[in-house]
Amino acid sequence: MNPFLRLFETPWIWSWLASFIVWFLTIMVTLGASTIGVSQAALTFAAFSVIVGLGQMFVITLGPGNIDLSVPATMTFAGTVALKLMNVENGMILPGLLVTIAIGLVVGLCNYSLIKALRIPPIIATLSMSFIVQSAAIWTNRGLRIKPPSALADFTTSNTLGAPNVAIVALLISILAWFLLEKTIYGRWISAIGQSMPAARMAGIPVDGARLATYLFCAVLASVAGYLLACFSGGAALNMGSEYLLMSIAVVVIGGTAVAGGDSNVPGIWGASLFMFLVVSMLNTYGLGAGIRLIMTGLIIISVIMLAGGRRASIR
Amino acid sequence: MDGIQKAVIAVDGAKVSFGAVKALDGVTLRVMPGECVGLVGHNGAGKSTIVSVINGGLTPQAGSVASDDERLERYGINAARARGVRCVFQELSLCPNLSIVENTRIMHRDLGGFGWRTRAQKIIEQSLDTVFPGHSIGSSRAVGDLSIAERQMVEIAMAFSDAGIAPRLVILDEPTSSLDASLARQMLDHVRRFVAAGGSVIFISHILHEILETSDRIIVMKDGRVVAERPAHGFDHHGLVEAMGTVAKEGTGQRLSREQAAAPPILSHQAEGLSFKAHEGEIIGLAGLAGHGQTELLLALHAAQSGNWRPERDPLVTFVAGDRRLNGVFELWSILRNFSIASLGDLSRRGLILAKEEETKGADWKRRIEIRTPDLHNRILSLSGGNQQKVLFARALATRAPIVLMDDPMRGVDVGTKQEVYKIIREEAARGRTFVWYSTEMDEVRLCDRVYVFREGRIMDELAADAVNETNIITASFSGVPA
Amino acid sequence: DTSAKKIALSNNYAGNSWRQAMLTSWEKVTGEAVKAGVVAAADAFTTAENQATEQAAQIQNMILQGYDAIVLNAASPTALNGAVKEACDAGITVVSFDGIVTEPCAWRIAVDFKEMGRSQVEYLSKKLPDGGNLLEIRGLAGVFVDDEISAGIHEGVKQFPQFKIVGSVHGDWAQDVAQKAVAGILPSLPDIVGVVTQGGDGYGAAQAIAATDRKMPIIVMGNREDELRWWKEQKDAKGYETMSVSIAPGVSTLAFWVAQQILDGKEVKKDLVVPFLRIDQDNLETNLANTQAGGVANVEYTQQDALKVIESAK
Amino acid sequence: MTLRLSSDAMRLVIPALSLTLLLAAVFWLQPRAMSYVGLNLLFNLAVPIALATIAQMLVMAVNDLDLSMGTFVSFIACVTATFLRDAPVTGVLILVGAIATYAGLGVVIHLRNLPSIVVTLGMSFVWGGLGVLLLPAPGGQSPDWVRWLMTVKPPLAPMAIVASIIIAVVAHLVVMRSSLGVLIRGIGGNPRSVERAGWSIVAARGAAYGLAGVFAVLAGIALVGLTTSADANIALRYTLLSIAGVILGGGEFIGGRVSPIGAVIGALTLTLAGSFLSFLRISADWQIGAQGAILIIVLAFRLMLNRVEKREKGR
Ligand SMILES: Nc1ncnc2c1ncn2[C@@H]1O[C@H](COP(=O)(O)OP(=O)(O)OP(=O)(O)O)[C@@H](O)[C@H]1O
Ligand SMILES: Nc1ncnc2c1ncn2[C@@H]1O[C@H](COP(=O)(O)OP(=O)(O)OP(=O)(O)O)[C@@H](O)[C@H]1O
Ligand SMILES: O[C@@H]1[C@@H](O)[C@H](O)OC[C@H]1O
Ligand SMILES: [Mg+2]
Ligand SMILES: [Mg+2]
Repeated sequence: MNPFLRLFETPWIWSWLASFIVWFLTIMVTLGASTIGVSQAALTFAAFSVIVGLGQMFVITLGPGNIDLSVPATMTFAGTVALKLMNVENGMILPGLLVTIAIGLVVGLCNYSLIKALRIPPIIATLSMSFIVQSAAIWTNRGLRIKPPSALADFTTSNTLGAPNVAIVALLISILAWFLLEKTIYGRWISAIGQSMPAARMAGIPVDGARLATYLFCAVLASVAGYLLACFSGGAALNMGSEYLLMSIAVVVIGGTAVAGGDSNVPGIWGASLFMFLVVSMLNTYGLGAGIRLIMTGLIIISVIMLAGGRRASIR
Repeated sequence: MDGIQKAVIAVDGAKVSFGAVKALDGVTLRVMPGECVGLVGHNGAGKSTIVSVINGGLTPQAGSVASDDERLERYGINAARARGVRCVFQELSLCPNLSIVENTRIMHRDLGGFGWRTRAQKIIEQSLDTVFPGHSIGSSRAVGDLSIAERQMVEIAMAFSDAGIAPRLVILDEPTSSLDASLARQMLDHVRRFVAAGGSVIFISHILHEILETSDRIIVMKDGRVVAERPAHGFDHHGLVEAMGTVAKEGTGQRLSREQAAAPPILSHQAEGLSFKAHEGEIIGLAGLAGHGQTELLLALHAAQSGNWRPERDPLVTFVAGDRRLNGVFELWSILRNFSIASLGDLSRRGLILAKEEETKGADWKRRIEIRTPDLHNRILSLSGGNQQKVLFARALATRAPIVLMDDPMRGVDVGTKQEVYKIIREEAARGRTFVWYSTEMDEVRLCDRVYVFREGRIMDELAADAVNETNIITASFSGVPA
Repeated sequence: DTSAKKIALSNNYAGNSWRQAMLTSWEKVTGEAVKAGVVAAADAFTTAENQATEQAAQIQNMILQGYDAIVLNAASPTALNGAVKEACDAGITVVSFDGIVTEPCAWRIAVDFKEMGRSQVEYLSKKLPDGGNLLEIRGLAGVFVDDEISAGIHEGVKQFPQFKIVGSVHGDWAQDVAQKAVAGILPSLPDIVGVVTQGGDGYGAAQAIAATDRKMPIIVMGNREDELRWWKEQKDAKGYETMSVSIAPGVSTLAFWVAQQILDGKEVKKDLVVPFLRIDQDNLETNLANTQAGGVANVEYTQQDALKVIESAK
Repeated sequence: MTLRLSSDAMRLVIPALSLTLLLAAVFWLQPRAMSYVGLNLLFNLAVPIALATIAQMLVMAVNDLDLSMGTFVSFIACVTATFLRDAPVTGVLILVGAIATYAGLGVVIHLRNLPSIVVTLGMSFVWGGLGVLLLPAPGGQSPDWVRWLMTVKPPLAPMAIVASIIIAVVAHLVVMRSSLGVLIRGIGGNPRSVERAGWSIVAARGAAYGLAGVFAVLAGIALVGLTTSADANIALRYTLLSIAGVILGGGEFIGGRVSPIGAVIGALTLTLAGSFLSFLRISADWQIGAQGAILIIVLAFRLMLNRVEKREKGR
């Protein structure tokens, strides 16, 4: 088959195609004058969805029923605690980041402990956990918005060679994720677990270890996203993660990752994240009201999946 | 048409290809009322495919299907069922979440209406009682709660059951693979009764003596074609194997008994009944009636030796699954990935997979046990059942684990392949590998150095060396008196 | 005498700084009142998911718990009417504030959200007599407050036709959501002279605009400390001028006193109006100094204040 | 036959026991709840949740998941509070259309082999948008007959209890006893075998979704009867609640293992758990967290009973 046609067999192409079309329609409103602005904004905001989406993707790869609903609460908790700890001092940036990661690890550990100890579906375990984490966030700082250290605020809001710094960070994390999935034993393990847990166990895979690592990874990515988002938007808020519940799931599935597990897809996350931002921007730009905007968003998501779906990508 | 009788089903020149694979290359086959047709062939010969054509699940790209001399243009599942064609598929195909009665409802479309439960119950219980007299399967139990043998019994009974349209042609695709000898006997007896009453049966099995003694006529398939077709008495075991084109090196039978017991055991387990021990280089058989605790012992041995939290650097045990859908294959993956998953530790450095070494090792094993595929990057599901099973074998043997646990792994593997695998097992054992082998086939049990016989979850007896023979095993599995 | 009476606060949402300030004020003021023996208890309850159905269940539980009055910040002005009616039927006094309910048996302490929106455009018309293009940031779609403020803004634009709304996005009263929405639409917008908002979204808008090379328009703020501080920085640096308006979170304490007065047998009109809290260029510093870091500009009420509000409504 | 409970019955015992225990705890904390009025107050909001849970259960029975349940019920609530009251004919047509859309979704999901999670995620935006278009701000009013139905005071047991029993019985008959129910669960268990028996899986999947649509529509109508008005966000939490209810009630995500009676009990349990918490008077900061904790406790209880059951079975 010719390489161009083969491109259309890849599961991620549809999300990219969709976001390109939406991007094009958006910039055409100003006949291209807004190209750079729109592109930079899209990259910036897609970056956060990419980071949480990657974590969610690893979890979804673990197979049916695996989903982490504690992502928003974890983002909020990590953001609020880190900003409170750093207290606007540049010297505290690193300790802040370390605490952020520690929070991710703790939440991930709690999530998996619940799943394992209570043998409950992850969707319920992480939902329960998210309530507790959200309470912890309220308890630690009662919704006060503390500013980020100036160096961090500058870093997260500026560009390097025209590319937003947060997008560069997201890209680096994506490369790491791709590498983990495609090149390491761990990647094979989680894909195997996602296809059949009993078979994975009988093949000698340390199933619990791999699943725990995955929930840890997801929670750490969520907390890092919370840390970056809090710095980027000038302070942490108690509701700052709420958008990212549906978002983290949507970018994974629109990006072409198999919802039934076992088959994940890093480039698709980028396509889907850009798409999710651009479609709202486009509809805003065309001045459509909230109702119409929601309906269009939904229909576009369904159209993308209709185009991309139906053919199960054969993976090697 | 030469006789007075009309063929129940006549397939003429059926051709089916899946991409480049010619699964059927012009197969002509007819089944007359009152006969049992045995269908044999190596793995991937096209047996299951012709079954799909006959039961209407697959429309051949060329050729025709006729029934009672009437050429059927729009032949499909419902047309087949209406003509009394029933099928027991190679893989289990009931709904595990439903009760036996509810499964009966699903299988018989026109059973509906008020009070269907009572009717369905009567139908299936009657059939179970007829095919497997003395069975103890309650029809309100969920299929998922049944043992694998019980499920197969229910499927067979389901195919022979009558809910308005009487079964005329029952296709049995490896129906005895999970049944022990006595249950298989009951089924074969029923097949004879059914045929004697004018019914027709297509019987597919890799257990050749079953075919030889049960069929009236035997059809041998090879690479999508019928290569021989004769009355059953025209074949003997050897002739059949020759016709299939597999060079069956007759097993050397019993191994020379060696001085293993002197060495310290490398694996031991206190199960109920006698305690289990394994020594280096031994082939240990787990025998007894199907589903009496053999698989459980294997799972327990595996669980005790493998870590769920951290990867084992030098795993002591590896496992060959029997129920490959459940705990064998990874369906989304290629053959190569399915093969290498258990030995990734050796195929990687610091967690990074060495792709070249993976390919080399895969190619090596493909050659060694002859996995029939043009390319190891094809999906595992493109292989026939038997070839999938070979991949699982290769997976386990390619590890460094000194102990191989095998859960009735030869289900659906053809005779030629079996002989090859037996040879490999013997070689590996000679090199010091230990095999713990659960098998439902007596021929395989006889290959073992030592055999534990199970009954009702306990080890009842231990047989060694010359004592490993059919009489002793059967005596132990039924009498249940520990030695 | 209300010393044996028990009052409950039913709150639908605690996820932003405004709500947290509201709860803090409640705790502070009612805590003292309980200590002083004015009432027997004043417990606060918040639902987890900001949903009318959940809050209706909460109110029903309060009925079972035997509270004498329920002070209510409602998730929906109408969807709780069933539960509120049940409470009234059980003899319980219901006082709603901020998020008010329409059930006639309940009292309402309302802010004129429409006027809050309209006054923003009026302010802009004074600063920018020539008018120009405006960007509107709305709250959470489908919520009463959002609709009211937005309606007020559009009324204002009708009144001052030199202004034109060229873009409208939903910022959900959250800085980060507002920032994202504004950043997405901004590249496609013509020049804008002003941003009309609902509170909790001004700082996000400022950040999104600052990331481009546009001239900073007049962004109406919403009394959040981060908004006020940003305004102060801009004011000191280049004399930036704007105003800020929102409802004071301390109205919860007014509602508490009103409920207490009703329990005490006082005649109180069903509809009370409180002024919104507005901050201007000249009183920015004082307000900023009185606002907790990361909090919201606030006014708390005493029993006396409440009596004054009740009297003036007669 | 020994006196061993079937796995279906066992699936029920555990949720029923959790509910009983929780109810005992609530009565102990708040004796006032132990009355006709008290029970109604405790459980009336569980009625729409129970209906939504049954709807979700039907989708889960065919191995799918409906992430649009909350927005769909909200949309139906908006229709009920507007059209169904002001223009009943149009209102009924819209509701029928909504059910048909659900059935259509099932068909499309099957034919194009789409992941239900994504399609329903997309639909959740669509229903949400339609809801916002219908009611940009909260409002509308419940039709009188609906209000009457939801506030009726039957003798002996309060409406909430009677309604829950009716829902459980009807759902049980449809899902567990009827041929259609067997077919739907069969698809969840092993679609291939159902297909090989000559059934049209597309039609059955469509029927499962359509039936889910019917129950979800009833949920929306019942909800408006209780709240008297609607808005586009009114039932968003039903998505997760309904999933949790199915699981609490002994259902599973895949394999067609569901229990309608269990699902209703699960919905009642979830509602009751909320009341239990508010009777405990937990500090405001931790009220949200306590909801998580109670879910965990109820599920831990389920596990404990499961263990006991396993041990029983083992011998
Ligand atoms: N759906 C399919 N797609 C691709 N190839 C197929 C498909 N079905 C069958 N084949 C191929 O057709 C050939 C015949 O397969 P078939 O299952 O009929 O063999 P079989 O005789 O039943 O073998 P076995 O004894 O292993 O069951 C095989 O080579 C197989 O790879
Ligand atoms: N999805 C698929 N893609 C490609 N080939 C397939 C697929 N499914 C089945 N086949 C082919 O169909 C054939 C039949 O497979 P089946 O599982 O019935 O095995 P079988 O032929 O009975 O094998 P065995 O006797 O070895 O168990 C196989 O040879 C396989 O190559
Ligand atoms: O209740 C509302 C609060 O949540 C929002 O943030 O600001 C406006 C208030 O009316
Ligand atoms: Mg076959
Ligand atoms: Mg086979």
